[in-house]
Amino acid sequence: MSMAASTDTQLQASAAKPDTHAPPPRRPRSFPWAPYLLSAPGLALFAVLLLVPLAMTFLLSLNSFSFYGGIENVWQLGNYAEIIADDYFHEVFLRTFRIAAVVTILCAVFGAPEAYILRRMKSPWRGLCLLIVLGPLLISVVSRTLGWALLFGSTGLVNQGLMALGLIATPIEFMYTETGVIIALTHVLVPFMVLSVWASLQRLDPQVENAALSLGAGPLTVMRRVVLPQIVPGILSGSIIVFALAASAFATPAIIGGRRLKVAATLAYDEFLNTLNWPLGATVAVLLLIANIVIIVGCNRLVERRYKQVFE
Amino acid sequence: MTYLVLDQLTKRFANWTAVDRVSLTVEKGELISLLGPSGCGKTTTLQMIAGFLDADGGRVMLDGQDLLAKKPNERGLGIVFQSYALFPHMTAAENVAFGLEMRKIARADRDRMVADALKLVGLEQYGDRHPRRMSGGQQQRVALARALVIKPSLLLLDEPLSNLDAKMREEMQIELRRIQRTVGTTMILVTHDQSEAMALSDRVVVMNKGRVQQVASPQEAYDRPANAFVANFLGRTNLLPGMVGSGAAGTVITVADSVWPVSQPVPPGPGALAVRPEKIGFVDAGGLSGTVLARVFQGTQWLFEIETAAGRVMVIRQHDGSPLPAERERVTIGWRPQDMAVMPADPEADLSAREAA
Amino acid sequence: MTYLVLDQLTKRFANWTAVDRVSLTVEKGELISLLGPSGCGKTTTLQMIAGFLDADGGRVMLDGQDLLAKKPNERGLGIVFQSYALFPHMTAAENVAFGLEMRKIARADRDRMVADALKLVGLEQYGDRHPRRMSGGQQQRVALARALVIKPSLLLLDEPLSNLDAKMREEMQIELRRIQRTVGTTMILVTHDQSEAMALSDRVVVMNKGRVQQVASPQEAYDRPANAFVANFLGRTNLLPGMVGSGAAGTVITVADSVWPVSQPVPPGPGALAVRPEKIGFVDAGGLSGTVLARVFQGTQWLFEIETAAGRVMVIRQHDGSPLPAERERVTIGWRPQDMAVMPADPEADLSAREAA
Amino acid sequence: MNRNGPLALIFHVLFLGFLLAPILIVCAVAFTSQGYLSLPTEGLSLRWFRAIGDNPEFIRAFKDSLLLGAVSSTLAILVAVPAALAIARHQFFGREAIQALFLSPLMVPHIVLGIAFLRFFTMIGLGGTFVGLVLSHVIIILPFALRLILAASTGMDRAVENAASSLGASSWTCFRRVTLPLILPGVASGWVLAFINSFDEVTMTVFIASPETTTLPVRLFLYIQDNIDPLVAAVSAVLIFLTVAAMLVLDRVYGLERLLVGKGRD
Amino acid sequence: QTGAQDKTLYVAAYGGSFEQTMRKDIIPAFEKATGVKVEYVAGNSTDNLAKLQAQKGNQQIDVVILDDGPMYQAVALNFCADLAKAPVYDQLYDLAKMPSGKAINFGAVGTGIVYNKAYFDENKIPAPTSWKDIEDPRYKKKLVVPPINNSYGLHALVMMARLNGGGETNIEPGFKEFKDKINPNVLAYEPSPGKMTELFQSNQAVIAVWGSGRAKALADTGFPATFTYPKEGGIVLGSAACQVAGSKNAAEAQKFIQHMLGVEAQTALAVNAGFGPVNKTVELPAEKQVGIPYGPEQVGKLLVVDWDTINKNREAWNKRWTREIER
Ligand SMILES: Nc1ncnc2c1ncn2[C@@H]1O[C@H](COP(=O)(O)OP(=O)(O)OP(=O)(O)O)[C@@H](O)[C@H]1O
Ligand SMILES: Nc1ncnc2c1ncn2[C@@H]1O[C@H](COP(=O)(O)OP(=O)(O)OP(=O)(O)O)[C@@H](O)[C@H]1O
Ligand SMILES: [Mg+2]
Ligand SMILES: [Mg+2]
Repeated sequence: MSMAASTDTQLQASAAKPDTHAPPPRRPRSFPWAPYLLSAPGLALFAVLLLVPLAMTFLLSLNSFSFYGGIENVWQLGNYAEIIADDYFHEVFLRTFRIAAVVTILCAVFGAPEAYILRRMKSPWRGLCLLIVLGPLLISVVSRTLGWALLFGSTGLVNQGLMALGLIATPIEFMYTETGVIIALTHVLVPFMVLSVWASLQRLDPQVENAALSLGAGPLTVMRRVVLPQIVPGILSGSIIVFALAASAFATPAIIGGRRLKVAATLAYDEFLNTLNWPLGATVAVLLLIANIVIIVGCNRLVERRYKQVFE
Repeated sequence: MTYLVLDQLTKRFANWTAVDRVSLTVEKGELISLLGPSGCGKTTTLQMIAGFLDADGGRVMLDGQDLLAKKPNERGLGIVFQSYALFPHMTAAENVAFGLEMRKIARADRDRMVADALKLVGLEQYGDRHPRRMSGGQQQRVALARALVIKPSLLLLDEPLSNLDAKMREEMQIELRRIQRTVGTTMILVTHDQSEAMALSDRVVVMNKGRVQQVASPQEAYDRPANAFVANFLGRTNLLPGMVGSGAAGTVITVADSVWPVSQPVPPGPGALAVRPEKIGFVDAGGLSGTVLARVFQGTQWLFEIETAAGRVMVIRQHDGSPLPAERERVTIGWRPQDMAVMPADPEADLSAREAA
Repeated sequence: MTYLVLDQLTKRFANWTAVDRVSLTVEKGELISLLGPSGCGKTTTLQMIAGFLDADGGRVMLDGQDLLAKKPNERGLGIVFQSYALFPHMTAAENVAFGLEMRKIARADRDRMVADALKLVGLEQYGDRHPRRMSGGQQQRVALARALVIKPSLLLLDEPLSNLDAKMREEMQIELRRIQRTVGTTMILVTHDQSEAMALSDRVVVMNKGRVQQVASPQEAYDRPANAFVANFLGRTNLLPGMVGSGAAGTVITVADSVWPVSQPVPPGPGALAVRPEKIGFVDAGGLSGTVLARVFQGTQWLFEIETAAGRVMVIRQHDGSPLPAERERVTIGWRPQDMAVMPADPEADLSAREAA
Repeated sequence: MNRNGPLALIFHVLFLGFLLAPILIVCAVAFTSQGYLSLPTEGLSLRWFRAIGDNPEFIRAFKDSLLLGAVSSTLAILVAVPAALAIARHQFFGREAIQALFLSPLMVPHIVLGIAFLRFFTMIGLGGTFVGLVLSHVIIILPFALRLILAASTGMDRAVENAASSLGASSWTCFRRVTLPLILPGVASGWVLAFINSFDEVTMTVFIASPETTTLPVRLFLYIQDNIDPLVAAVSAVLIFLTVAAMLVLDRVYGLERLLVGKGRD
Repeated sequence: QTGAQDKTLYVAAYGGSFEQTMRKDIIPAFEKATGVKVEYVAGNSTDNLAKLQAQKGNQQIDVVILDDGPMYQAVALNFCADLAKAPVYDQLYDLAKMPSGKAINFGAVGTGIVYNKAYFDENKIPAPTSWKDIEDPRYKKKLVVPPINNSYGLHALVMMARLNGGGETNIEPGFKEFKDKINPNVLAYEPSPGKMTELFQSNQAVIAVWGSGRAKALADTGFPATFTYPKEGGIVLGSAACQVAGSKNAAEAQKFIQHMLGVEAQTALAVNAGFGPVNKTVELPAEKQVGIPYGPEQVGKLLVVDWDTINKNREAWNKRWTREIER
């Protein structure tokens, strides 16, 4: 045995010498099919059921419309030109993304800590509270906003209470204001943030937080420096959902904001249903989609690069 | 000067008592090792001191103050976790710097201290690598550097060197010892490596099933174990059955074909003779005879297993070039009477050991 | 019978070569240890054999077949991961049963085998505990049981015993050896514990910086290291500077106040004398004189540091009760000429060690 | 386990209060004895709950909604899980494009999708069918499922999966026995979100639903065409009650914690 | 007759109380008489018009019922087929007939003012009598007007133009009035009837421009809402039906429309849904007449608007409205 071993050593040493700098044979890498196969079902479904309708919508946006003639099969960019030239549309789009951005930030600021707090709760409470968080999603937007109106309307409980206490003289405007839309949207969308942060919190090793504590970090610092960076994927997912939903939300802005606070979705709705000017509505939708994708993919890429470590 | 006091510290998980009324007093600047079989509650004890687990009973006093009342981040301890618990999203250097940032050390000082700490653990070139891209031992060293760099007055080390090779391990041991001496850090070290515990610690605490078995200096615990559990746990011991009786020169114990004088007062009748393998030598005559069953090379020493009429006996001889018997050779083994201990036969040695705590 | 062949296996991470043209031949039923400093590429090598990392170059043949072409789950290997990699959502028993389920073992057999495996690692009472609720050592033992229970023909063990105490460790070593003998399992063991490697393995592979330094039987690697790196890595060595010259009885080397006969052909001039600490004894005269700087108790042995005119010398003596010098005592040390090696002075020993590979 | 400090608990209570306030108000309104929306000031009444029983089409629509939600969210999960795994752990050409495609339904106002689907389905003969309804819902809820599963599976410890395959598990078994249980909290919450969104969708469904299969929200939407009355609140209250009951049953049978938190964790 | 047995007629019309009436009182009789099965596709006017446009060339709907404004549009876009001649058409008021001859108004409501009587009494405000009363500053943020893509809103705009010296052909004064005088009072431009009721019920709105039918529905819940025709006159708003062009069941569709114009159907619609009958031969008991435009003299008092002019300008008005008034 030991003889064999020593000869082996010798062989090894002498064999290694000559080709010290010869590169080892490279192994050819086969094309990575796996990710494509994995996403194939989804891609097929989307290609047929989403891309075709979206393409139809895009083509629609190139058509023209007149009240008596209806949709005319001409191909032109007039609708785009109209939107780009008209500052009414600029205002609507700007408002849309302003609201979406503020809502996203609010949801992240309140939703992420809530998910973290939930995770640290004891067993029966945790499930219960998680359920409560899902609550807003369970009632239809109509009754939800009804609740808001009853609470925050000029004659609502909050305003009446505040006035009774003498804190305010006139009711605080909530209905038909941007603030109202933002609060109501935050209310509906924050569960998405909580759930998605929750999903990524599950992976965290509690000992890592302990390590930070032991190094003298206060609870807030632990959250900011240790927990937060690790749950970036969750916050990102939540933000993307919230932003996209807020930017394309229809019901809440329509009911709480009313017609004077138009956003892109209510604008498209109007064009589609009230004036039947589908080409213009489709143009609004296409522009909204493009703007959304640019913003979201941009942020996604930025965040994934910034937190590369966490995403591997 | 008493620095850290554990008083009847207890932890129960559901119906499982992981730590059972552990009491211990640690002097300032002392290095204490916690020793014990896997699952005996060492990590749990440290986690309670650090404040990550709530104690179910007992107190912890640090420097006269009740530690359990403080939040973990205010206890100011340094900890090396058994599972490392590195921040996965930070580089090695950022991991090490974290504690310093918390202490608001100026940027320049911090960078220097981080570089020093990484150098200390031999990772000066790995500062900007993330934990996921490091080997097990490298991660462990980052964890060590992270705890050392903040120069805590109390340092809890949970198997800090388990993934390091002997060379690195020894260097780290020397470093720990140096820090303990120069900075005056009090350290509690959990280790499964007895020679590490022996070499490093001022005192060792031997635990079993959540209870403290013995607290003593290494040599004392080794040479005068409080009970059979400690004797067995700290290095190997041969326990040979024999018969205690009275010979011409006083009390003697007869083990198979050999007779040994007994100096302790032991009642006559069945007894057991305990002798550590490294105290046994090969003699020409006047000892226990047997056959070499196996000889195993262990680096600096050889381990022999000898089949005798009193059972298998383990013998350790230094690998110092002196001639040693081969396998299947017939030999006679012997030891000096003062190196052996005689106790009455006790079939339930382990059980009694638990009760003794 | 050649079983496993690694041929020029290479792995690069970005610009870092973690494993550099490693070649190795393993016989069926052999137990091979991978030894080397932390971060030298041991884990990476195992991961490539197992198929979790794609090799950047080279081949792996198992039983004559190209292993790299197979999917990991078809390779039929058993692995103990350095980080355990237990399934967190399964109990210990479920973890162990997993591999058996994959092999479609009938329920009753499976339960029995799982119980046996858990018993083997001393966790028979912990079957229905989840990993999160287990101590580090317990988790490691579950990982070991999980790999052993499927009785793989090739077993890769990445520091499988690093978190176990000496007793448990020894039991596990004996178990591994037994399984290797009875089942005929071929094993590749990564360990940082040299005595473990020495005790268990048929051959050791010493690695450094991704390259193989020596492949040999433990004793051979220890006694006849291929280069200074191996000599240094496998246990401690004293390297004493001296002057080679010719004396009355042939070539001699003079180290401070002592003179030693040299049997190897060494050119006269500055040289170095290498001798392992455990080969050095305390003699009355005719050796190197010095003062005891420190003596450290290490369980079965004592470590001395002696200050001599030729530098510090480490000496290991067995803790066998024989009288040993105290600190600050003046002593003379000596060794047998056949236990020492003489080499020409080489200021860049470490560098040359790298080049030698 | 770390506990929450008092500040955290205050935050938590305020947060839940914020979420619950409008819901509680709505539930309270459901008990009014008045014929119109008002907080019950003079006496509670169950008349609006009885009114639900008088509207059998609500019950039918509720069943349709349940079926639609269950079928479409399950389909969405089946498609989303592999896609999420591909995106989470592979770097491949077109990854971002695929991700954007999967997310795009979130970004188009539902009215536009509704019209587009109606035109498309009419074209291919799926108009007014349940299949069409399911497919369109799968499309719009898939992003929710996908993003949540993505959040759960990025950064998952690969070593565990390696361990499984080393023990002989095929990719499928490895996924079923190891990966899936580990990302289960994400999958479960993804399903729940998808279900709720499908269950709640009205803007698009109005166009795709047929007289034979109409969902509850569409029914409600049509019901309130000329008059909102407390029936809407009563329906919401019943929905909330049913959800809580379903969750409790689920908790008993399977364990909510285990589903949303994962097995063997604390 | 055997052939008709398994025929299904798709009728698209409003949801809500109208649907109830249709399902209870009108459809069963038709089914019994003809043996045709009727499927009711509920949806509001705009949704149903959109469905017609989406399914153009492959229509699934046979009969569509829309407000008169959208119906003009549907006719203009060629979604409607010519009405077949039938004796029942001779019994109708003139205002029932739409110029194109492709659609027919089967019921009429009037646009006027709705107010919360309890609030007015409590605050001792006299009941509104004129269109101009909605400019009263006491209603600051308490007035609701539907937008002009809704018939009620359009009526209000036209009315304001007429009162200030303009009219359909000169809409400028109407916009000016809205911009300067009405806008400050407006809480919301709310098209949805449901939302409108909610605003009343939660006391956020106390006065609105609205239709008689809607007001009746609101009052029927017990809410103290009162409807009034201003002294300048209410405006008639018709609900129209037409046979969808390309329908596979054209004959049955025509029969259905004729059925809706019959005396029983007209009575049921009047009593249960508040639609003023267009069939002269319908006679309502006095107590059922409340809130319904009924009889030649009441119906005659209602004003009509010129849809042809309006539709020509509608796009421009809409644009102007969203940019000037609703901003
Ligand atoms: N993903 C990675 N990316 C870049 N470098 C890596 C990566 N993984 C490992 N390395 C580097 O490759 C080298 C070899 O790592 P490996 O884990 O094989 O070491 P090891 O011999 O197992 O060490 P240890 O005894 O500490 O476990 C190390 O220097 C490590 O930092
Ligand atoms: N969360 C828990 N729930 C239940 N039992 C637990 C939990 N954590 C630990 N235990 C049990 O408590 C005992 C003590 O665990 P501890 O981690 O303190 O052991 P240890 O001495 O550190 O062991 P090791 O040397 O293996 O790390 C073990 O038996 C373990 O199974
Ligand atoms: Mg431990
Ligand atoms: Mg390793």
